[in-house]
Amino acid sequence: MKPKVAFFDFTSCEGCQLNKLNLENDLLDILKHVEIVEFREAMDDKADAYDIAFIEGSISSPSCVERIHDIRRRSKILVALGSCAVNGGVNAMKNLQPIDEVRETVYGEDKYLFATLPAMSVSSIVKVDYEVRGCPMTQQDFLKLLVSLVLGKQAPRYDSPVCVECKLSENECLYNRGMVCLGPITRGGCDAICPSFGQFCTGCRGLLDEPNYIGMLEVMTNHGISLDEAKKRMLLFNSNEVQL
Amino acid sequence: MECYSLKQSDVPALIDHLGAYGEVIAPHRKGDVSYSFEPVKDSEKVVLEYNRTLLPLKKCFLPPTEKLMDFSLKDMSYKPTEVPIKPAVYFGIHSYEMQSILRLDHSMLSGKAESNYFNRRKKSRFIGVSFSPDEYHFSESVGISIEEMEGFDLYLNKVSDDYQLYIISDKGKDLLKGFDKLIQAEPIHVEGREFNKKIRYHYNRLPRVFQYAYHSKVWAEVAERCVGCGSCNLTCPTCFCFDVNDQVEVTAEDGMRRRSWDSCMLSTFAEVAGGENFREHTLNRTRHRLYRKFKYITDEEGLPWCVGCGRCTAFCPADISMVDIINDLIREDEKAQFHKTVRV
Amino acid sequence: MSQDLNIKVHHLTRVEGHGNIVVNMKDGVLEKAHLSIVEPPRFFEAMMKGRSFHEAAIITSRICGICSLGHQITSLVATEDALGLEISEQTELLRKLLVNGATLQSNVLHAYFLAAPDFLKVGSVFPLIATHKDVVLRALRMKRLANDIGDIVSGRAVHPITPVPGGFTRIPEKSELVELKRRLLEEALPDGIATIETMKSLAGAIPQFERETEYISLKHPDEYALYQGDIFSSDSGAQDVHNYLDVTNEFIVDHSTSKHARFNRSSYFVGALARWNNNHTQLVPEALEAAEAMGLKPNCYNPYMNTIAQVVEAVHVIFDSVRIIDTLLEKGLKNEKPNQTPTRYGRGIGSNEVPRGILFHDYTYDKKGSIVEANCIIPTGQNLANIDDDMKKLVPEIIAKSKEEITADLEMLVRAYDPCISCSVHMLDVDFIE
Amino acid sequence: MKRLQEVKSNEALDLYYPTMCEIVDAKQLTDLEKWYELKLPGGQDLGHEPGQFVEVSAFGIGEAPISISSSPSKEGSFELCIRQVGTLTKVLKRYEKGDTLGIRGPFGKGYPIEKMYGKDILIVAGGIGLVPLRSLINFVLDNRQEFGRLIILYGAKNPSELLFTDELDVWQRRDDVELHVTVDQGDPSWEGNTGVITTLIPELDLNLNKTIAAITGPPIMYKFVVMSLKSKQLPDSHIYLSLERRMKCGVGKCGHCQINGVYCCQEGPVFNYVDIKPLEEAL
Ligand SMILES: Cc1cc2nc3c(=O)[nH]c(=O)nc-3n(C[C@H](O)[C@H](O)[C@H](O)COP(=O)(O)OP(=O)(O)OC[C@H]3O[C@@H](n4cnc5c(N)ncnc54)[C@H](O)[C@@H]3O)c2cc1C
Ligand code: SF4
Ligand code: SF4
Ligand code: SF4
Repeated sequence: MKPKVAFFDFTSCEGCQLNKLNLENDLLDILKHVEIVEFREAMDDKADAYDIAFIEGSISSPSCVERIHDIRRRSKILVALGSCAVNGGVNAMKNLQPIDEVRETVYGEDKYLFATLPAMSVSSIVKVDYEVRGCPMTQQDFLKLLVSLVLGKQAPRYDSPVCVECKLSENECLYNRGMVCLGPITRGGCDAICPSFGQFCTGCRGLLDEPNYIGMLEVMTNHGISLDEAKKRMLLFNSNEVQL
Repeated sequence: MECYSLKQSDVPALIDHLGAYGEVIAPHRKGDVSYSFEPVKDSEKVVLEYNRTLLPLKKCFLPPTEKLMDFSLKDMSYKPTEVPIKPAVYFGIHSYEMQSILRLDHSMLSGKAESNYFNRRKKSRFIGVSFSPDEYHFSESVGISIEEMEGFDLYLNKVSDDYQLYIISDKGKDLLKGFDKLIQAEPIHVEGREFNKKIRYHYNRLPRVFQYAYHSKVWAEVAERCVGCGSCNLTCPTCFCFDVNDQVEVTAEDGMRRRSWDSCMLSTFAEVAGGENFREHTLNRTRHRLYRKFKYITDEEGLPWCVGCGRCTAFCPADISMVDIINDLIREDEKAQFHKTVRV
Repeated sequence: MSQDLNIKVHHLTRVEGHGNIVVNMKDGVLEKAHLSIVEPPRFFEAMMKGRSFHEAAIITSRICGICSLGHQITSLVATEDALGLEISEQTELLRKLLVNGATLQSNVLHAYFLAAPDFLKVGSVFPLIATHKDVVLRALRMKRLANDIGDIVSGRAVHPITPVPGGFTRIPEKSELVELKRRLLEEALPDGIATIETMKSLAGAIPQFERETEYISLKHPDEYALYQGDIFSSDSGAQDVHNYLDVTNEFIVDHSTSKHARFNRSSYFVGALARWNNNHTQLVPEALEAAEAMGLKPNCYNPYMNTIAQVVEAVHVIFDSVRIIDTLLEKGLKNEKPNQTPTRYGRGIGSNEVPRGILFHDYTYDKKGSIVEANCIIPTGQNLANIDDDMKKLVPEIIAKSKEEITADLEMLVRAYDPCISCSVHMLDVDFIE
Repeated sequence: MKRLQEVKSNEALDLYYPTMCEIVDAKQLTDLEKWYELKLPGGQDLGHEPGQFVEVSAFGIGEAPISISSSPSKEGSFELCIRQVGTLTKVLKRYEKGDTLGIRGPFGKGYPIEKMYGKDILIVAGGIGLVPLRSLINFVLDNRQEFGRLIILYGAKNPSELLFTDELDVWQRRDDVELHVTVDQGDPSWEGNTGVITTLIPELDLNLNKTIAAITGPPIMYKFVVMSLKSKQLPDSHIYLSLERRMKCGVGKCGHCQINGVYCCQEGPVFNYVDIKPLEEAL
């Protein structure tokens, strides 16, 4: 029996969903191993129970909370896909400001009309079995996890910084180019794609288990940005994670 | 030693000539301010005046990632990756880089010799080139001069605008057969290539410093600034630790086993099942890194396992300097000695 | 047919984001017919406050993964306008190539994966793998190539990496562009032609429904406008993009978490069909032929034909991309660094045609290069009022059909607009009627 | 320093290729541990010493160092016992009789059998530490007259985690084996000792000159056991320990198993206590 797989989206940009539809070369191979029973963005069908549920997006409203509990109850394995689901991602930036202020910026006088929750990771509400990190999640990571699950293998947690893959690709370090990069404290696994394309790492895959915040801030400020700006950069994708 | 003069403008011709022996690998520009060793496609593009490449020459013999085998999950069989023995010329190599290869030879060939490394190394020829030390080079402090020729087959010494070419081995001589742009010359000593960065002690004295440095507070100071990115190990020419991983294709039928460079500066490096981590803190890891360079292997082989290329310092985002750490340890050691003497 | 009708499609499938269709008819009188957007709000404007110009496009690209390139490029244009950053001709050409790639990918995705199942009356593209394997494979191939344009030129098709204020962090290699061109000509072109055939065969399934409305898009003097131009309304002509607020006039409705827009009438249309109606004369001849073959004529008032207009554009961008690559190669690729030295600080507007229609980004920067105020107006938001108006006209016309058929027609109508709901809820949250 | 020129072509080895071995028997011992009997192609002997290990590999999953649990005196096959803790080991749970596993090795240095002949052997096994020690125990039992007393201290967290219970029964009944079993926490049916393994040591009556101790267990056990033995005045040089480290190659290249300057897979995993005492990272 092929495992029944479902995809669900919460508060997100749906880029991770699209990235799955963008697996053009592998899509047909994937369908040999799994049966997709729910994928709102691509199909009408719905099912009752799932072997593997992939969750995209942050939890940011009371109805999201209900829905994720429901999905968890009906799923054997639950996987958080992409930084919104894994740690709140960019959505969590709104948590940094007092919620009233956020609402005022957007709604002006009508701010009290609307209910909203902080943007939370899936794991802060229900148990998450596996994570696929990144904004967007990378297709290779997704496939790797899927194949692991098909093989019954427990995918180990990756805890090496982006710099590792950056070095293995023999990139010129952006710090040597006078740029500021979050690679040293960001959990790798993306093949350092941003530095490889000349752009700084924004920290989209979340931070290492034990990042050296102070050391990192010192590095960043030594390379020409203000402490304030350095903190903001760190928070971009990791507002829920950074402990300063 | 035979010595010839070679015009700067004839260097590309020499490179082309060497191509007859095998693939030529030489320094090229890479990025805005960096260099890397690349196979030569156009000999005009080779850069002989460079400070250091991003990755060391090691990458040619112990590649950053390397496929060890293909396997099939259908019948649990595998096919080893063949590493052919291919002739190759490594051109424009600095003395410390050559020394690092000799050390790597020891690491990969002593005990049980590894065939993958051996095959890649078997038919390699090395052509050295002199360099002007920048603010990071300190190879003199670890006993390697600019003109150290051990390991090279030929050596190019930059003399004003042109080069002097030394024939160091018979293999080197063979490489030059049929190359007619050389003129017999007298060796000239080149003045003024000074190292700016120096370890305060002769390297012979360092193992003793390290003997008492295990509990130094210098490690904690370094650990405070170190962001643990692993760049120092991953660019080091004498580091050789690796990790092995299996990758399975989407078909879930075939896959491959790969190894890739690892770094003892990474938090999971010494973790075992059950979560016990034998080097849990950055402090333990930094210390291990330096002990690997100046104590553990050094005690056995009598040589520092650091060649002073300066990569770990130049490529450290936190500007942590190998030489500064050692000089701090020395200073601390001196202080301890002083106190001991005073007390007596 | 009864005089009472109650339709509620909860979490409409095969669109990006969450939306519900609500139709309510009592005693033959239509009480409600609208698309309500129920996606939770995301507060992008608030998040942008205080962020540096280096980060603006990184953040706004996350408004929507489907339109990430469109948001990113539009954001860059707004930032450059605000900070007075000049960009090179090469940068502009590379951006246009990227916009073409994104248009191709999005239009192909919509036509084959989201709309085609409607024409064939199946629930998703997956059953089509068994029945129409070659068609699915072709769609995948076209999408792959479109995405490869993004991967090669911008590092990654979803949330592109290299486009930054003032230029690119990496310029593609000549060989990469040569290869792209080869694939455009040898793969995309035949596939594009085959797509026209497929769509022709499905055209019978397109409902005959017309409602003339106001069509708004960009217009460029020299080319079919996708990257920059003036705002053009089929009712009132051209406007500078800096006056965009006079055009969009956003307003709040009680049934949607997204704002609606109107200009000269109660609603207007943006997207491929608007671009076709306003700018079709600037399409390449091959695209015009394709339009004719599929029965798309100038000044088409059938919103269902938006899907066909998208296919016509797909053909256009294949040819236009080849032209851009030729120009780039002819001029020789230069290893330019992005120009990131501001010459002024203040307000800037960016506007581009993204697959779903005209998009505006509006930023104000302080002297440190940080954002003080931001506003984004998204195509789907602009289309919502028009969709509601369409429904109001459509429901009485098809009231004789069964409830299931009516629901199907309505779903298909909404999908024809290719709505991107993730985008449209970038800011507003209103309670809606369940 | 070893030079390239000193290495002959036939000395350069394919170090990383496993030999495929058939599982001829397998049995789940406890919830977590599974026992396997494997056969090399053609029924060759593995040729190991007690205390040595092999690298076990399952394609697609990875490799892990695993001690050989059977005695070298057993011919035609060898045995492993594996606790399911991570990526590879959890998948191995599904491997059954008839499946194949890749094996490299044997690697490392085992117990110094030469030095043990004629001596009293004190085995201290904590949890899964019994796995490598079982090889030594069975070797001693197979050559019983060559050795003095055989004292086995074995501790587990609770009775359900005790390994090789059949063999424990046999050992218990033999009068040439002194077996003491303890569990950290008993259950209602448990009649034996409770308490950590070190509680068994003070009561031992050892002939200090003649006793050699072999200890294997979880990392934290070593310090306490060594302390107890030392307080009994057992000389350091009579104590052998087997240390666990992460290992990726087993042949002294990958660097993961280094304990200060010492490669655990080369000099160990069995060490004389004297040799590791000065190593700060050892215990
Ligand atoms: C010489 C020697 C002999 C041995 N003999 C035996 C034996 O006979 N029997 C036996 O059962 N074992 C034995 N071991 C231990 C065995 O090698 C390990 O249990 C095995 O390597 C685990 O491999 P794995 O792939 O299952 O675990 P892995 O998944 O590789 O786990 C290894 C490491 O990763 C960490 N890790 C795993 N998952 C996570 C996660 N989600 N988050 C964070 N960290 C994680 C673990 O904590 C551990 O540190 C021996 C070890 C050595 C060195
Ligand atoms: S560019 Fe960034 S990721 Fe790469 S080495 Fe430098 S700091 Fe690390
Ligand atoms: S380099 Fe950084 S920002 Fe880029 S994908 Fe990797 S983790 Fe994300
Ligand atoms: S330790 Fe640093 S200076 Fe020494 S060889 Fe390694 S990278 Fe070069």
